[in-house]
Amino acid sequence: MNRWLATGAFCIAAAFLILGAVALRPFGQPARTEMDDYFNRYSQPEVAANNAVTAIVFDYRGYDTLGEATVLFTAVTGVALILRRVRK
Amino acid sequence: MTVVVRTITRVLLPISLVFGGYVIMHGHLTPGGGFQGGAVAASGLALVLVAFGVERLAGKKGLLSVLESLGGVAFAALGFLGLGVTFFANVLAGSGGLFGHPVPYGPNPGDLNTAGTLPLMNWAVGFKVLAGLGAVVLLFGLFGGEK
Amino acid sequence: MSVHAPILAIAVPLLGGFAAPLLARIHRKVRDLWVLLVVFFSGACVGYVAAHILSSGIWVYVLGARNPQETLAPGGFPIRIMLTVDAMSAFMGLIAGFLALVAFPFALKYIPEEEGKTLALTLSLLLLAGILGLAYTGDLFNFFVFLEVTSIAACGIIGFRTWISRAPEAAFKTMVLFSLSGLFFLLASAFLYGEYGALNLAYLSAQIKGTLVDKLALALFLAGLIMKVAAAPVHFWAPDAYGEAPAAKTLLLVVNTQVSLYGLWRVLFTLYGGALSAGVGWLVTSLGLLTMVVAAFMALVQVDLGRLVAYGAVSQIGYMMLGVGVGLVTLAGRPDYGFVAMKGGIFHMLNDALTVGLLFLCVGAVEWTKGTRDLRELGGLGHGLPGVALCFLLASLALAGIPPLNGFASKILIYEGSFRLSPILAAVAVLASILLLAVFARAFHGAFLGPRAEVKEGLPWVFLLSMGALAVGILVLGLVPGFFVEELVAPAAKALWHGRALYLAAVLGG
Amino acid sequence: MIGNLPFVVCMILVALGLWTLIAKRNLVKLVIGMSLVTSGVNLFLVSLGYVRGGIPPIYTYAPAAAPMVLPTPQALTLTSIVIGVATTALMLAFVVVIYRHKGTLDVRKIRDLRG
Repeated sequence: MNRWLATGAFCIAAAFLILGAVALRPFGQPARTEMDDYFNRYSQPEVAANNAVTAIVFDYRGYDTLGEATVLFTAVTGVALILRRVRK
Repeated sequence: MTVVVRTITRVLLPISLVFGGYVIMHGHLTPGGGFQGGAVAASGLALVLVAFGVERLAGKKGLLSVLESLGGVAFAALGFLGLGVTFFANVLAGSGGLFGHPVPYGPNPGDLNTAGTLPLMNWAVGFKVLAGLGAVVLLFGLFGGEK
Repeated sequence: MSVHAPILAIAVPLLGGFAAPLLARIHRKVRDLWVLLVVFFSGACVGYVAAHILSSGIWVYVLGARNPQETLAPGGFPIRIMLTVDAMSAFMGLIAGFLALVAFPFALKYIPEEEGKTLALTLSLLLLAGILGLAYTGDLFNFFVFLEVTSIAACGIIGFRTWISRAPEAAFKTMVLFSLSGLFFLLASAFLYGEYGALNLAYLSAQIKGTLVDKLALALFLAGLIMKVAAAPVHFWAPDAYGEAPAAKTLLLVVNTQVSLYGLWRVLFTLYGGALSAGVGWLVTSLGLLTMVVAAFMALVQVDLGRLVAYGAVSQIGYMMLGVGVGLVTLAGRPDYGFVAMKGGIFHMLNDALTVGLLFLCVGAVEWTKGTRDLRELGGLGHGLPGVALCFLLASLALAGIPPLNGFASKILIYEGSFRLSPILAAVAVLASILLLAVFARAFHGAFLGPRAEVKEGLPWVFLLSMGALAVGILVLGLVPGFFVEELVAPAAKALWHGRALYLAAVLGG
Repeated sequence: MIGNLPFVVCMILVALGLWTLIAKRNLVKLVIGMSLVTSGVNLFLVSLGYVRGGIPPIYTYAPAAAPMVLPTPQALTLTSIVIGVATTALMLAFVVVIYRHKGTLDVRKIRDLRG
């Protein structure tokens, strides 16, 4: 019973996802690119970086990267916590 | 592990570390950056772990943890550096000093001394990722070995 | 420095978390002092931000720009990540800040040094930073990143007692659901990015028209966030998680659920506020009803005090969803009773944080003295621990919604609003409350009444201080609710209910 | 439809991962399913940035006058990959500890908790 319920939910979810992929704008032709065009155009004058991706990662969206570094740090702390030796 | 693996590890370890350093150093000029370079260098550590056993690196756990914390603190501190303007503002870019050269617009050969705080952040993140991934692999290895 | 208050509230705990393992190498006292300093500083920033916003409106802070208020690039679109703090975010931040101030001193005494205190404190600081980051951010991808920070930190804390086999199991279960929720959120943001080429919440909100892709993204947002808030069909991780985590840290887990709920409101009201059908409101409302009823019935059969309180906590999520869900159903017409229900649901977030927090601290104190939480073994603790017993009684009554306490103040608003929409909603909510009263009467009787039991002497005074702070909060909110509803809750509810245009204007100008 | 084939493939990958989560009873396989979902989402994210005939958004020795692909999805994908690694590491740590306690990886045999 549970199994059939899960299978049904899965089929609906998969159908929705594929429907969404089909309904999205065509591959290789982004509809709206003003933000990305800005990054490609101004990463050299504003950040003085040849690599626009690095300019985004560390400057325009540097705060995200701080969060990402935090995630990695948290995970390592978590692994150290889970795999620590406790005398009990 | 056999002598073949050990010998090849001896050859590959410096190569992976140097290549990781290269990827980190040129993060603002070529594909790559702190995360990618750190992961490349950490693969060298994992290789050592496989070839020589966990015991060889067991004493380095504290060092890796300190290195990781330092990397994190350095990265956050570079963010705080921008507080005169806003958090995470790139105050060094185009300032003329350290990493402060301007670049011309359009394709160019690249100049290491550009991009302001980006190269510094790349290094901080690179060390952090190297230490973090190394510590994870080491912790898993140590946990299996203590039975 | 005060211009940077919102980011400092988030960045200082992050830095604190990075530095805590280093400082622990110098000396434990240095680490403890550092943790307290960081939490107090962050709490002060949160308070300052809230005071500023309540007096002068939405606070936008653009990260990395030449000027913190420069939201748009030439061309009229946002490019950088920005914090957009309105009254609702500030309210959420206040809850998190207050509970952190209570939980950290408690945790410093509660967690034994040899069990990995440094790691636990580090994770807690990062969890606090993640919660504040979620509350303040105005960017979808940034929201995802901080969602993952809270997920991973929370699961680390849940798996803290690795020597009990239940803890890693609970943590694994929670981790699967949390990661899935994060991935759904990311997928939804990716769809919106693919359609509109932007990630800023306000900018996207102005673009969303309700196309097929928008609706799919909404479904994914809903699925992801409902998993994270422990609503009914996917609530089963929460009792395990709350039950297995160390009691002092459970407070932060409760706030973590609430901030995910806040994320749900943010997505529904602000992001999709212009193109939302009443069906979504009915979905949230019915899930809320289901949650409160299922959790109350499950609480009835628990024998573990921690799990019992955990089910009580889950049922309270149902009340919040009911209150705000009524607001969502009536969003098109915006009648008065919808706003009353909204106020009730949002006020209940604060009340739930206080009451459930106090209950978990009591459970922690009981476990600290007796070493067990099994109701079949406990009993008669009221003689030895009168303070704890009093706090537990107070919090139980507040949770069940008994008149002079804070739970009643918010539940009456929820009943009033939902009754006007449909009497059945209010009836079910009252029924669940009565059930909860029975549950907690049994728990109080089982743990604290009966013949005098031996207790370990020397309950640290910090425990009683933390519990006292929450108890005073419960009493004050219960006796003079009017002041808080008008000054804190009403602006927060209004920010969701009417504030979408203001939110958009603060970022996009005009 | 056929133009959007890359998106559809990513979604199929996500669906396969979800199916693994539903159908499998082995903890490590659950982690693998999670990784599959992560990979699917990451691929979808990075494929959003493709522009027909585009070159990488890097100016060092770039060929002149070619369109560059969108850089933002690449930056987002980088972040999300690292998050995926972190999640996987933590989940595997839980699996290791559970195995030490129970001596099995079968979900049906380790259920102490019923919620």
